[in-house]
Amino acid sequence: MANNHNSANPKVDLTYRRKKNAEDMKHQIITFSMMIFLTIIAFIAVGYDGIGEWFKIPFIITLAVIQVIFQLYYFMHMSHRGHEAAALFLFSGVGVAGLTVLAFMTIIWW
Amino acid sequence: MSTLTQKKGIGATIWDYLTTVDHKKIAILYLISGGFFFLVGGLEAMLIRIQLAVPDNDFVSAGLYNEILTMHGTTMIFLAAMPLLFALMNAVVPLQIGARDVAFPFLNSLGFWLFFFGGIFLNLSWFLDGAPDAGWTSYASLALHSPGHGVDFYLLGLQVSGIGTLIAGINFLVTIINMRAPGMTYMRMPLFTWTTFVASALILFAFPALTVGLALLMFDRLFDTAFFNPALGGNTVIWEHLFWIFGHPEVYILILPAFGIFSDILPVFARKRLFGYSSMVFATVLIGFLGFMVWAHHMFTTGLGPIANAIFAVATMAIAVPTGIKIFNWLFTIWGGSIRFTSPMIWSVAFIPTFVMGGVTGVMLAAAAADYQYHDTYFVVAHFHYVIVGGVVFSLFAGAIYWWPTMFGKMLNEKLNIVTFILFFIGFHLTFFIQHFLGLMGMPRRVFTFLPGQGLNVGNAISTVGAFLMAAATIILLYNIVLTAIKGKKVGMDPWGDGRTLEWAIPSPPPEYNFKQTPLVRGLDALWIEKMEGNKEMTPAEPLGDIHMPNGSILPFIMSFGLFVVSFGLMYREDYSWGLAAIFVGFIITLAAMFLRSIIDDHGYHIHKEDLMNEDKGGKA
Amino acid sequence: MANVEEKLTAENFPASPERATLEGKNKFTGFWLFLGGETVLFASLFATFLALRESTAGGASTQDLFEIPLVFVATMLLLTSSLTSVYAMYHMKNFNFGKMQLWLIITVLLGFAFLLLEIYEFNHYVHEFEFTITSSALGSAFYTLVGTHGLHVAFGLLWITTLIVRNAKRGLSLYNAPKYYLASLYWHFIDVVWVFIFTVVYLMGMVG
Amino acid sequence: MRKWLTKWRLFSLFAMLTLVLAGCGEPFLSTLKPAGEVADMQYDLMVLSTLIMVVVIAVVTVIFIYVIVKFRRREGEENNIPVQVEGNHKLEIIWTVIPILLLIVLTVPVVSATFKLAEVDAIDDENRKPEDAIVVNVRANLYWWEFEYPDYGVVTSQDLIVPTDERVYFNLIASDVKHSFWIPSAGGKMDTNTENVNQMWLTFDSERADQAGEYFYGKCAELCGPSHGLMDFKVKAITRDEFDQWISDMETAEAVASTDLAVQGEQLFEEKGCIACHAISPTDERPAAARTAPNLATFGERARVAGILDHNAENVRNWLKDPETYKPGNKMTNTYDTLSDEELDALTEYLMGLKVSSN
Ligand code: HEA
Ligand code: HEA
Ligand code: HEC
Ligand code: CUA
Ligand SMILES: [Cu+2]
Repeated sequence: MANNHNSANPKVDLTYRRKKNAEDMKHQIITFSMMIFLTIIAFIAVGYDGIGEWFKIPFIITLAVIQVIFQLYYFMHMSHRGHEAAALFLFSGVGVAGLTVLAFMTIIWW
Repeated sequence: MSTLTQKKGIGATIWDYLTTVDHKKIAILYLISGGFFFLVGGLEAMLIRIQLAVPDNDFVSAGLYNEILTMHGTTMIFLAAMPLLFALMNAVVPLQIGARDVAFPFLNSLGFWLFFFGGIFLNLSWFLDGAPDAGWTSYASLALHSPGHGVDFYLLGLQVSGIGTLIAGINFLVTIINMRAPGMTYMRMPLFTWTTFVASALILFAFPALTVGLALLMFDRLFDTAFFNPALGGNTVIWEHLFWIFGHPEVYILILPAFGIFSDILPVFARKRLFGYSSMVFATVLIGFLGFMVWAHHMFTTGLGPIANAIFAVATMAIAVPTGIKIFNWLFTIWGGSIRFTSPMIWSVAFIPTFVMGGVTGVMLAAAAADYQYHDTYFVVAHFHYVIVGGVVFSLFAGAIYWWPTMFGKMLNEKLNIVTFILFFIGFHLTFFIQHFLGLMGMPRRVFTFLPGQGLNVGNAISTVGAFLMAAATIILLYNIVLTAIKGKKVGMDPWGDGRTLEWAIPSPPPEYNFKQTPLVRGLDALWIEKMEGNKEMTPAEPLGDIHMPNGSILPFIMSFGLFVVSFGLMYREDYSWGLAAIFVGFIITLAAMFLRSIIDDHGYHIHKEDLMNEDKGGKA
Repeated sequence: MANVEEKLTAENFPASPERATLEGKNKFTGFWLFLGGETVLFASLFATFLALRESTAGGASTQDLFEIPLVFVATMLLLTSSLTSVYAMYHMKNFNFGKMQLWLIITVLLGFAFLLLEIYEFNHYVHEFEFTITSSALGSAFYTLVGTHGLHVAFGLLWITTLIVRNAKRGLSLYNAPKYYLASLYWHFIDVVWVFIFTVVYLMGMVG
Repeated sequence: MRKWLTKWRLFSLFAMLTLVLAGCGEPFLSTLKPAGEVADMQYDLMVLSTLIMVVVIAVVTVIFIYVIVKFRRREGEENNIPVQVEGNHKLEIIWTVIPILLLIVLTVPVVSATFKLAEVDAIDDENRKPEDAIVVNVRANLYWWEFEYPDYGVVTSQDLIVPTDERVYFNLIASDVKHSFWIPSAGGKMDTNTENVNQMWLTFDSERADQAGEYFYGKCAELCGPSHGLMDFKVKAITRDEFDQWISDMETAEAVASTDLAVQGEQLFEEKGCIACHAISPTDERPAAARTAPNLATFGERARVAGILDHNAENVRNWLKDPETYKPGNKMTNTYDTLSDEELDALTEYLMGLKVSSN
């Protein structure tokens, strides 16, 4: 069924791919530093007494969401080809998840 | 490798089924166990109806009634309706998309055995500590209050079988995403495949909520946590939400495949393609999508407040629109057709008005302010039996008869089928139509008896009579099955004559590899297209070659058995000294089987080209 | 697949080895779907926690319990382990089995450290604050949510370790490449969940 | 086959009509005999939605019958291949839009009624006067109901007494497991949760209350254990004047045993420990958690014994002798020593004499 060999000329293919992988890896490291950075900001925001709760909570949640998008798209390669089904189902899951959390935060109040 | 034709000893056959990973055999396993549980659930329904035949009856005691009622609902939904649908899905979906098997044959078997052991575990409660008695919804306050181990059986049994269901759902999804034959685009898939796809997606997103709910309730009961204990800040409404976040999609998990079955049968016997194919697909997806936003319509009286109630009321009603689209598409499918009233077709057409009656009462229930009156009355009971029996059970009858040749290579007796239909259809309406009025007249559901002098006697008596007709119908069906097994004639390819989809393009029952050569699909109703062009069979998409087959394995059985043991251990942890040991032993059994599975390489085997050629006329190269 | 058994070299090793065979592709798709389901599972636990986060029944509250340093260290450990598993996959794509194994071992060690820290933390709460899974609804929700994540970590460690040991002698193939890849996806997913745990449970819990 | 189908449809329509004509249930129990503003509102919604649904069913059925009659395969048509129609946009739009319109017709009154039925602000209004807006605290227990009138410090159980022609507000809670408070003819229904107070209101129309007879029936509508089906209560709707009178009787009531046998019963009531659970004064001031059994102050005037048995000495006796037979799983069984026949007689006499009404 599926054919495993990608190109007629494996040698050229190899050097090209190596280079591409290395470049990818560079992005990954940048992503990682961003994630660490966001995490530190979130922790600082919470530790710092000057700002109110109304700001802190939405702020750290936004940071978390950004960080998770990094994880999904870079670490888990969701931006790559062949991830259509993956994305569809993951985001459907996120949709149900969001609805659940929203409901539990709004209509269970007592 | 033509094992099918070989005669085998009974031991070998049993071993074969215990270890099989073949979707067609797993389908049969699902059919047998689902059918068995349907009889059990039906028997429980009969006990319910006998008890309620007359006021102040003491045929069963109050406590026992609650057990029967709970087990009836739970068994029917989780152990009968869903597995029976899985039976048809397993038997048909891989064939309909031109695949040799499902994506994960091993997991397919695991899913079945988990369901099976979960179901057995749940039903063993009858013989051990008494069955669960808090209703199939097992609302937390009552479930925590319920003495004995009944509710624990419910929690653990459903947990185990729920994992099996989740696995089955993922398996179908991947099968449909990755294993379609060349040319089988999404918009050429038969509707049964489509609805299986969407229902499986619903399983994927709904069952985790149930898993969590069951786990929390189990922790509360077995480990004294405080999720639902108001004294420690717990909140039972959380259970209601979790249950219904699962529970509402669940009813669409049941009805969507049923819709798919009818959508496949109607065109065949009307000899006309499905009207509005793309809007059918669209409606299916939309129903699935909306299905996640309406769960609180089961909680209108919980006190969520008017804003929540209004939102959920409107969202719920919206589902009538895509469902209506389907209804009218079906009507216009047979409009202008050439209808042959075979028994699958009779079930299918009878479904249309019946389901509409059930659906519209659903919309009435969705009217929040009016639901304050309907809720927890027999009006609701009537509603959901109209949609479940009139929709799902009708579809199971229709589908089972229709695909009986695919599964067993024989046709059920048509005359008897029709007798079954008549009895069941009359019995069904007799039983449940009157229940609308009982509900409106003030009869709450889940009551073990009612008092005379409240105007409820006649209705209940009629309802009971109807149930007996359904039982008679079921018994005739059983007789028919036995008769067919003994005397039925073998059939060949396309036994209904007007088959349109790929399962009819191969022999019935199909060989273990399904398609000797993967077919090339050129449009919707692939076989019909070929027929219309005068071709006898599908054009192959590949040359004849070796076919890769997965090996059978006993490990799924062992893994599931391990969890079965764990369940006993968890439950009896504090009652018996062996309880703790059972937890460990069970886990070790399961983990060891998982470990073996992951370290033993299983590359499967091949059926060689030469053997395929020898089998009969041989394929085209 | 006939060519699974073929001798593999860096040259003929495919660009996406995890999806090169039909089995691999199925596993890949199936696993992502599974993660979609896991999302809902964790969402239900998160939602329950959020609904019960003030139900202390007079016992310790989140503000009493949580401390920034501990959570911060745990977070760093887990985030870093995510990066190391990315490294492992990088080497897999380059058909460098040895380095892949090495980075995975580092991942496991980091994950293990995280787990130890969590055990210490739970132990601390139980003994210092008498905050247990049965002491209040908050306790039940907290331990169940964070504990479920912890169990995922533990299972992930077991899984990756098994892979490392099982394949140590025979090297990378198209048969085990998908397995490695899925394990790393799983590991990232655990990290994703943790990001929400440290934000929603710990940081929000400290804010009040 | 087909002929038979149409016949069946006719039959069911007919059956439906007969049922409707036969009067739908009893006026004291049926939602189809509404007896107050709330029930009216809900009944109107029921009628409106039923009408819409009947239209939908009719349309589908007409098309359905036409199709299966007209397009059945006749003899000689075995090789007929009908035109393979793909679809029809116009038709599809029609059957998308018309249901949407029908639903809008339904949604508007539903939403407005939903909000109207949630108008319970009066309960917590600081300026509320009990004369205009009476509040009843309903506490549901396995398997009995307690009704507390917080404005008057009066407690009763099993029989709910309400004034007619005005809004009666309810605070609802359960003390053990979830129950649901439902008076079908007056309107329904609200769950009594274990963790929070739910609120609702009802009205009872004086004229229709008279037609219904002495009482409306109330039911528990949430599975709560073996005797869920027996967790009935009665609602007595009386005029405002009568109600005020009743309240003042309750406020001043004192249990007096009049006959010798009753005095004996009174003693037994203490000796046997009944008093530990059952209060006999309507002004029971213990906290709710201590009130573990129905208040018996008005027992002699009840409509039923334990909510279900006809109210007579024989049944009281039976109940005391063996409550389990009548209400399986109830919380009174086995909480006191077996009673001899004489003791039963005395207790019965005493209990039947517990009355508050001045007339
Ligand atoms: C297969 C199962 C199934 C299906 C398909 C449905 C379908 C629907 N259900 Fe049902 N339902 C159940 C199974 C099912 N239900 C069960 C088991 C319960 C009880 C659970 C328990 O408490 O134990 C329940 C309970 C239930 C309730 C809660 C009642 C209560 O407890 O108070 C509600 C309330 O909104 C509801 C609504 C609906 C609606 C709006 C639909 C819609 O999907 C129906 C849509 C279909 C149509 C409307 C007909 C066709 C449409 C047309 C011909 C177009 C024109 C129509 C209009 C304009 C109206 N259902
Ligand atoms: C798939 C779902 C499904 C199906 C098919 C059915 C089928 C039937 N149901 Fe049930 N039902 C539920 C799901 C289902 N039900 C649920 C979810 C509840 C709610 C539970 C709860 O409140 O918690 C419920 C509740 C329920 C009630 C309400 C009980 C109450 O509230 O107190 C009643 C009462 O009439 C009833 C009746 C019936 C009847 C007569 C059938 C009939 O159609 C059954 C027909 C089948 C048979 C009659 C089989 C005959 C079997 C034999 C003849 C045995 C032969 C034996 C051997 C050979 C071993 N059901
Ligand atoms: C543990 C507490 C308890 C004790 C002790 C107890 N009862 Fe009860 N009693 C109850 C409860 C609870 C009910 C309500 C039962 C039900 O309807 O489910 C009840 C119901 C009754 C009723 C019917 C009430 C009604 O409103 O119709 C009577 C009469 C009664 N008890 C009398 C007695 C007598 C007499 C005794 C002593 C011999 C007694 N009880 C001892 C708890 C108790
Ligand atoms: Cu109380 Cu049912
Ligand atoms: Cu629903």
